[in-house]
Amino acid sequence: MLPLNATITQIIEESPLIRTFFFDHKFEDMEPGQFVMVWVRGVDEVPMGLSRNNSITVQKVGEATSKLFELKEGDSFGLRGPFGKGFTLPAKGEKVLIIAGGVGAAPLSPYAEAASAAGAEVNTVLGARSEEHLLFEGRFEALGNAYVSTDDGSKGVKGFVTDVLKNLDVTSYDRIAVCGPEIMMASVFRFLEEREVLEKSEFSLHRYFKCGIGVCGACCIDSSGLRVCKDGPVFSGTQLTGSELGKYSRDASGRRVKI
Amino acid sequence: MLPLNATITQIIEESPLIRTFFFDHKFEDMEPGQFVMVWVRGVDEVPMGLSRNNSITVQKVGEATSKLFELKEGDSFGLRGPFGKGFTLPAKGEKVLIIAGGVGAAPLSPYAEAASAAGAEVNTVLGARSEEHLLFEGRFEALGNAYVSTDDGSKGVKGFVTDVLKNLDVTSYDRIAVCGPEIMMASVFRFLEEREVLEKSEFSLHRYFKCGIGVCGACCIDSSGLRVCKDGPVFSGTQLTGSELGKYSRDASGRRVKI
Amino acid sequence: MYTLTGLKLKNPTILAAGVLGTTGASLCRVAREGGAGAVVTKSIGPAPKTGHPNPSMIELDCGFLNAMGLPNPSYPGFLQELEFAKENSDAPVIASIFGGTPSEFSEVAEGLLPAKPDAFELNVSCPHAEGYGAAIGTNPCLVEAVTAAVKDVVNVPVWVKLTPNVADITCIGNAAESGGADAVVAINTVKGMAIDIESGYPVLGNRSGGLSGKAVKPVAVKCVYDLFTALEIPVIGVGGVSSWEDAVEMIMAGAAAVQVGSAVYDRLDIFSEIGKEIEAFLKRKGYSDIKKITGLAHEMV
Amino acid sequence: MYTLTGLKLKNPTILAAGVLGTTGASLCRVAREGGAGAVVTKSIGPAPKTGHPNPSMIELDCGFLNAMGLPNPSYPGFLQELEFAKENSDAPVIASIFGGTPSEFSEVAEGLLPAKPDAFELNVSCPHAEGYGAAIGTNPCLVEAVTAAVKDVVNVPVWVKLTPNVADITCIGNAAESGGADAVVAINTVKGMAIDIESGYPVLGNRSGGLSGKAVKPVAVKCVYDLFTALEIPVIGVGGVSSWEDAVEMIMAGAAAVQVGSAVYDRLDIFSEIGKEIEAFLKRKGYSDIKKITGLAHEMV
Repeated sequence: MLPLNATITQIIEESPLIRTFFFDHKFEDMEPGQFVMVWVRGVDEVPMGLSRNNSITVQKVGEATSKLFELKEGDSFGLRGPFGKGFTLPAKGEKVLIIAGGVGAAPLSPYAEAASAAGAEVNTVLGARSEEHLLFEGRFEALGNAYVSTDDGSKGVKGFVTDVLKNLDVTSYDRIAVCGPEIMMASVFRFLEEREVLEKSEFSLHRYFKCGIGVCGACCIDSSGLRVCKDGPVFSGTQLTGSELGKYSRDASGRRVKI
Repeated sequence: MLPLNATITQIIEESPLIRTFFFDHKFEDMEPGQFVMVWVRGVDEVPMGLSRNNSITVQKVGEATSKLFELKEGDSFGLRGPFGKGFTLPAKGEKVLIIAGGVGAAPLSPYAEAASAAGAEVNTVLGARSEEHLLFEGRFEALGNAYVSTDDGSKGVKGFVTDVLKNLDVTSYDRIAVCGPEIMMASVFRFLEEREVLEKSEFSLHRYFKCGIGVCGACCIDSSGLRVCKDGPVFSGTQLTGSELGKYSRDASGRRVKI
Repeated sequence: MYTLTGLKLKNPTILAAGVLGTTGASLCRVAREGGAGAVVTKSIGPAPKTGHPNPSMIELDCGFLNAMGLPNPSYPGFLQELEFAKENSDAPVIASIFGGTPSEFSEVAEGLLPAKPDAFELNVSCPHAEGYGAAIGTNPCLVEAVTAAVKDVVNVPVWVKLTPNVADITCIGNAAESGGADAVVAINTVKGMAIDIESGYPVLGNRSGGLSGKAVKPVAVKCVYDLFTALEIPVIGVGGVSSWEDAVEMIMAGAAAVQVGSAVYDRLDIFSEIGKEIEAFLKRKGYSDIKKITGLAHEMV
Repeated sequence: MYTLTGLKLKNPTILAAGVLGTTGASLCRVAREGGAGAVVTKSIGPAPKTGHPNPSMIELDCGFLNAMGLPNPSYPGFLQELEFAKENSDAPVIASIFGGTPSEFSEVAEGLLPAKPDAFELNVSCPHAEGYGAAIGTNPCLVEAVTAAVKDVVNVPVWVKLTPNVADITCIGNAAESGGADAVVAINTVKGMAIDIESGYPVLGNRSGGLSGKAVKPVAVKCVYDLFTALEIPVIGVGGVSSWEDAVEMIMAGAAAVQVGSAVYDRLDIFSEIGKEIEAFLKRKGYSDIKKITGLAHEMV
């Protein structure tokens, strides 16, 4: 499919480095956790998790996102997707734990809402470097308990999300959904592995995407060879056992780069 | 569409020069009067009116049909279609006159049957050079009156179909469907024109086809520019008023050839 | 009204050569009922040709494959068709011609002049006719010579239709321009083939032929884009245009007008529809004129 | 078991270069889960390249358009991937390589030899990489020189992948054969482009790229057919193969085996499916061996 033309209808400044861009198209059939390829014309096309069926929530990290931050309401970008496999929805009555770090809250917020709508109990562990960087705290709080951690202690537990997890009974949850910086996800992975609840967990990975549609192979992870853009971006914890998660990723040329 | 592979299931010798080839595919949605492109592999591909939804009835006239006559049950040919516009089906209770000359009875026989099944009264004028060349007399007789003419008088009226028509009240019919050699159709056309019933009539034309699918334009008739393969092969009498019918056609190179 | 090499067109859509162009009546029908801004005839040569055996055109999953084999009644045989078209068409009629040598080209052009075609289109690009078409159109020297030869004998615009079956189409486009062409038309069909796996026979009577339709649109857009950069003369875009969006894409690549061929398979009035929808698009986007989007893709960097 | 230039393949399907070939693990997955008879790596060059900006691949109505830009970690960076593939794949692993000169080609080939690839495939056909790929592959002298240079330094089979973006692909195929190629692979992508009409921007980051998928199958079949006639060495068919019927068509045109690329988009196990269905087809039609249908279309006249 050629990129559709998405016109920005509203921009919300979520935190100093994070903005939500609402656009004039609703992906009614999106699975929470799926991503879109956002084409900032003349610059680059980058993958972004959908933060709602009509919004992306973006952290300014490079050339394409910087250019995106220059756009105003009424401006447009190209959009392809949704692509990939999202988080598995819980059954009614199940207990779901969301573990979100930084902008990782973006794809998890529609998942939390969909899980709650499906009749699951939703609790969230939300981490960020400081209070002002916490993303979508209100959306998670509206659904159930939201435990907060900040690196600097400006809100909630001082430390990392794992410092919150220590005080929760993670074995009591039916599903655990994780998204955040890779170092954070790697430590959550180890934590859940120790608690022997990996099989209940799902992680949303980031890797460098070229084609975004499962053909080129640039985003394959070791040692399964699974494609993050098509077989993921959401993988079960067991799929990631012994994987490159937290160890290395590959850059645009395919060279391994330590995490 | 690529040609489908049609295997001959039965061959019936209808007359010294005409054979029916049944094949192992039913065109359930065919309109009577539509044609198929019959690909005699390694030789040529020629248009043939469907004589049933699973048969073609072929007169040996050239290289492709001669080669077709060499095929036996179990052999196969390629088949594309059905293409074009067929005869208009009558409403229940309408009176239909079929005027068929020679192998022109082939596309008219399923039309007669469909018209009868639709609840119309079906009468037929069937002409041929002699009794042994009469095609599908039984099929027409089974539906209603079948008036026969033969050039040599070996059966029915000695003369042409117009000699039968003279004795019929053509104005009493709601629909008149005509197919046969062009000279015969031209004289029927003039006859019906004189009787002022052209608007009730439809004629199935033959022209040299190249593409068979309405693109190349080789089969366009003057002066409407209508394509025999796509806008036809069945045309209403009024569409043919002032046309090249009975005057000339074009050969494979596009040169006009007198009828 | 659009002006293209001096011709006045009611919209920027043109019937492509070899499509519904065998008879004068058919050309008129495309201009009137179809609403084409101009029509191009079947390619006419020096002598009658019956073309290749059938199947001569088949529909594929994506597009069409054809090998007609330049059937034509020769220029003397076609004169009456061209005259009919000229007398009855409300749109310019362009005569497509072919030959095996520069002198054959000029012979055919001169032979058709009595019927007063509005322009000539030189077929140096048909991919499946021994000694004609692409046999000439892959050789820049021959393309220049053929163009110059026709320019010498006619005083109407001369368009040259190019084949994409070359390593660099701009080199052939430059040759046409050097020969005096008033426009180039890109692209003719892409060499292709299909095989009937039940029998092993190639499906086309000529075994192989040329690919057209949706499949070749990206190829055509690229050729038009490159030619727009390389040439001064207008580029007429053709290849897989079957919607107004396709036409706009071709124009943004650099096409001054588009030709429509295989897409008449779906409907004849595609010409008027494209013309109307281009106008609506220009209006919606606030472009005052089609020229504002011609070659636009070159400016977007 | 099929034998192809001395390699043993469990079926005649091969993963095409540039598809799922960036990592050793991915190559193994295609061989095991996908069931490919052999796998070809991403094209590897002398120095790391990040490739073109995105979008680098888009799906069209018919097929795909891509311009990756030969991203690769260079041969030293790729050695560990190739080693992993060789150690863990149950199918032959062919290293696709590129360079700007014959000596770059042999440098890369030699650099990868420690990982013991089963064969090399020379990419002289990528249509959108300045100075590489088709920049070489449209010139018969360069193709012969590059092939000979690699043959000089390796003792495994060398395949040469050809571009269709030439006037006559057999002339390039002959050059590869003269240079000592053990097989040719046809075709790489066809030059193409798409424009976003809302903005006027070319969609690909590189502006233009190469067309693959269903759209190009008839082009590939024609190239394979012509190469089969012109060459003594095997022709490996690639371009738009997305079903067993496509594979059989390619084989009847003359392909000794087929490569599958874009079609992994639909499903990974297309390789085992094609392999299985070809066997079923041969059985149904009473052919004792795939060789009985290889080039069959040439005999049907």
